[in-house]
Amino acid sequence: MSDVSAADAVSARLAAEALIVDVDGYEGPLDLLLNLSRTQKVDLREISILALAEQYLSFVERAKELRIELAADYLVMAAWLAFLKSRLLLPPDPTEEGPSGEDLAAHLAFQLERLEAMRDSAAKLMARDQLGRDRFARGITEDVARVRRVTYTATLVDLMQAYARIRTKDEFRPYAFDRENLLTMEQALDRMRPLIGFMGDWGELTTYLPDDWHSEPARRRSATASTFAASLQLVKEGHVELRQGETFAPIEIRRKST
Amino acid sequence: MTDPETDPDAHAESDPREQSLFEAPPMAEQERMVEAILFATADPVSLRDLTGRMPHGCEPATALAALRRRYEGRGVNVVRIGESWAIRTAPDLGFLMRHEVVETRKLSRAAIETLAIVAYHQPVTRAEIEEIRGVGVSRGTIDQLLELDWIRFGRRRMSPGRPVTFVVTEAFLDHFGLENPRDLPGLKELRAAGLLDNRPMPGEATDDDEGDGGQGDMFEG
Amino acid sequence: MTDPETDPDAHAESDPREQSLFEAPPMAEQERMVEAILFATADPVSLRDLTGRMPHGCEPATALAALRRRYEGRGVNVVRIGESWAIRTAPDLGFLMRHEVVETRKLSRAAIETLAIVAYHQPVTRAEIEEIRGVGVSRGTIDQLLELDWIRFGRRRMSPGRPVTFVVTEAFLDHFGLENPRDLPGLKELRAAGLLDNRPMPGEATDDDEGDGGQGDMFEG
Repeated sequence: MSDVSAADAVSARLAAEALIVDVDGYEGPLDLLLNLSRTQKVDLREISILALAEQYLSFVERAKELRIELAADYLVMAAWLAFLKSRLLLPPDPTEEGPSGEDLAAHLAFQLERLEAMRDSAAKLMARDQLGRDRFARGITEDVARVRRVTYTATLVDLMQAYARIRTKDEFRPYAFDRENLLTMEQALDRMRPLIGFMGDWGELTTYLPDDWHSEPARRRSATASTFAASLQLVKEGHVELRQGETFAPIEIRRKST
Repeated sequence: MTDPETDPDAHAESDPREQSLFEAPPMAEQERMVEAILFATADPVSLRDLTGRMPHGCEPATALAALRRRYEGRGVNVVRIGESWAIRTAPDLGFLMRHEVVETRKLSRAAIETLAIVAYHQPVTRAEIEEIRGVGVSRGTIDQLLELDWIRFGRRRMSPGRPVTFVVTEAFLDHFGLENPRDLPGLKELRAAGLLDNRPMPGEATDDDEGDGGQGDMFEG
Repeated sequence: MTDPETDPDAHAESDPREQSLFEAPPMAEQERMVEAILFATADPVSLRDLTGRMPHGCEPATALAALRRRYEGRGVNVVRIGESWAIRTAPDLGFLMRHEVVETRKLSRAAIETLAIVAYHQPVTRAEIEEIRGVGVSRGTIDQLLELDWIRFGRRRMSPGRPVTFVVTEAFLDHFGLENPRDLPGLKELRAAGLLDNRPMPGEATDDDEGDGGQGDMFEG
C-alpha cells in the first residue's frame, strides 16, 4: 500500500494544513477525506483506503500539535479510520463477527463518492439560470385586491330563539323562588303515587290536579306542569300510561295493566 | 457625424454582450428585449432607459411599436404612462384582479332579532321594531338585512308620517326553508318548545294599536 | 350548422362576467384571462387559483397550454413550476436586467451542499444530511434555507423518534428554473449509479423504515 507518491503526500499535507487555516473551506472529516482522495487523482473506487486512512491519521496527529481543540467529529472519524486500518492490515479472522475491513473500506468509498456527487450536483444547480440573476419575475406586480365577501347565516332555531328572547326579555328579573305558587314535581309525585291504585280506565290528567290548585292561573299552570312531569316519571317507572288524541287534546292517564 | 468624444452613446465598450458597434440585433430580437425589460422592470421604462439598456445600435422605438401591436387585444397591453412604457392588464380584465374570499359569519344578535321581528310582525315599521326590541335599531342592521336580501321594503303604513314597512323576502323563506311566513312557529309552539316563557306579555295589549294587527292571525291558532 | 345548445362558443357575444354557470367564455378569452393573471403577479399561480379566479366553466389548463405555445421564443416565457405557472424573462436576456439584480447574501458552501442534498435526497432527515456530508449541519444553515423558502419541513419519517424531514419548495423550483424535482440535473444518472441510496454502514443495525426509499415517490411518476 505504498503507492502514494511522495509528491502526493506533500500536496496532501498542504491540503491538510490548509484545513487549519481555512476552516470555512474544510468543514469536516469526510470533506477532508474527499480532498485527500482528490489529491491522489484516482477514481474514488480505486482509492487506497489504507493510504487515505494513513494520511488522515497523520493529519490528525499534526493537527493536535497545531490546534489544541479538535472537533469531536474529527476524533470519531480518526478512531473509525484507525479501526478500519487495523481491519485491513490483519488477516480476516473467520470466527470474528462484524464487518470486514473491505466492507468498511467499500462503505467509506461509497460515502466519499456520494459526497462528491452531491458536490457536483450542487455546482450544477448553482450554475443554472437563477431567478433574480438570469431570469426575472414581473417587476410591476398588480396587487390582487382581496375582496372579502362576507355571507351571513342564521338558522330557523336562531331566529325563533331570538324572537323568544325578545318576547320574554321584559320578564327577566333577579332569580327568586315564589314557593307559594309553585308545585314541585316531587310534591306532585308524592301526590300521584298513592292515587295509582285507584286509577281506573282513561281519565283526564287535569282531574288529578290538587283541589286548591285549580282556580288561580299561576298555581294551575305550575300544578299542571308538575303533575304532567310526575306522570311522565310514573310512565317511565312502568306504573301508568298516558295518551293524547291529537295536538292540544286533553292528556289522559290510566294505570298500566300488568 | 457625431463626435465620439461628446456622444454619450459612443462609449459602448461596456456593452455586456460584446456586440459590435455596428451590428444591432435583428428587430425581432430587439422586440424580445423590450418585452423582457418592460416585464421585469419595477417602474415604467422610458425610451431613453431602453436605449441605455439595450445593445448599441438598437432602435427601441421601432421595437416598442411592434411589441405594442403584438399585445393589442391580448390579456395585457403595452401602455404609455407619461413618457414611459409599461405592460398592464387589459382594462376589461380588471375584474380578475380581485380575489374574492367568501367568509361565512353568524348574524349578529341585533340583526337576527330584527329579522325575527320583521318575520313575525310583518309588515312592520322601524319604530315598531325598536319598540319590540326595546332598543334602537341601527341603520347598519337594517342595511345588512336588506343587503342579504332577507328583508325588503313593504307598502307604506297609512299612518302619520307614512312610515315605510319591512317585510321578509322570498330569499328569506328560501334560506330558512319556509314556504310562507305563516309557517313560522307561533308563540304557542315556541312556548311548547320551551323557547318562550308562558307568562302573559305585559305589553301585549298595547302591541296591537301600534301595528295594524297584521301579524295577529299568525300567532293565534 | 353548429348547435347553439352544444357549441360553447355560441354565446360569445356576452360579457364574460355575466356568463351563466354553464357558459364558459370562449377559449381565446380564457387565454387572455390566464395571460392577465400570470402577468399581474410575481409569484407562481396554481391551476387551482386560476380556476378559482376565472369565471365558472373555464378550463385554465387548456388556455395555459395555448398561452405557453404563444410565448415560446419570446422575451418572456410561460413556465411551469411544480403545480403552478408563472411568466419569467427568457434566460438569454438576463444580461439586460442588470438593474433588476437583487444582491442576495452569498450562500455558504455548507448551505449550498445541504440544499443539494435536500433536493436530491428528499425527503431527507437532518441525520441523513449529516451522514452524507460527514459533518454536523449547523442550525444556522438549515434556518437560512428555510428563510429563503427553498426548503420546508416534509412529513415526519415513520422511524424511531419520528424525525422531521426536509423537502424543497416551489420557490426553490422557481428560483432554479425547474418544472419539478424530477428535472434536477443528473438525477437519473445519480440514481442509476446508486448514489442516492441510503446505504447503512456495514455492521450497523439496518434501520429498515429509516431508508423507506423516501425520495422514491417524489420522483417517480
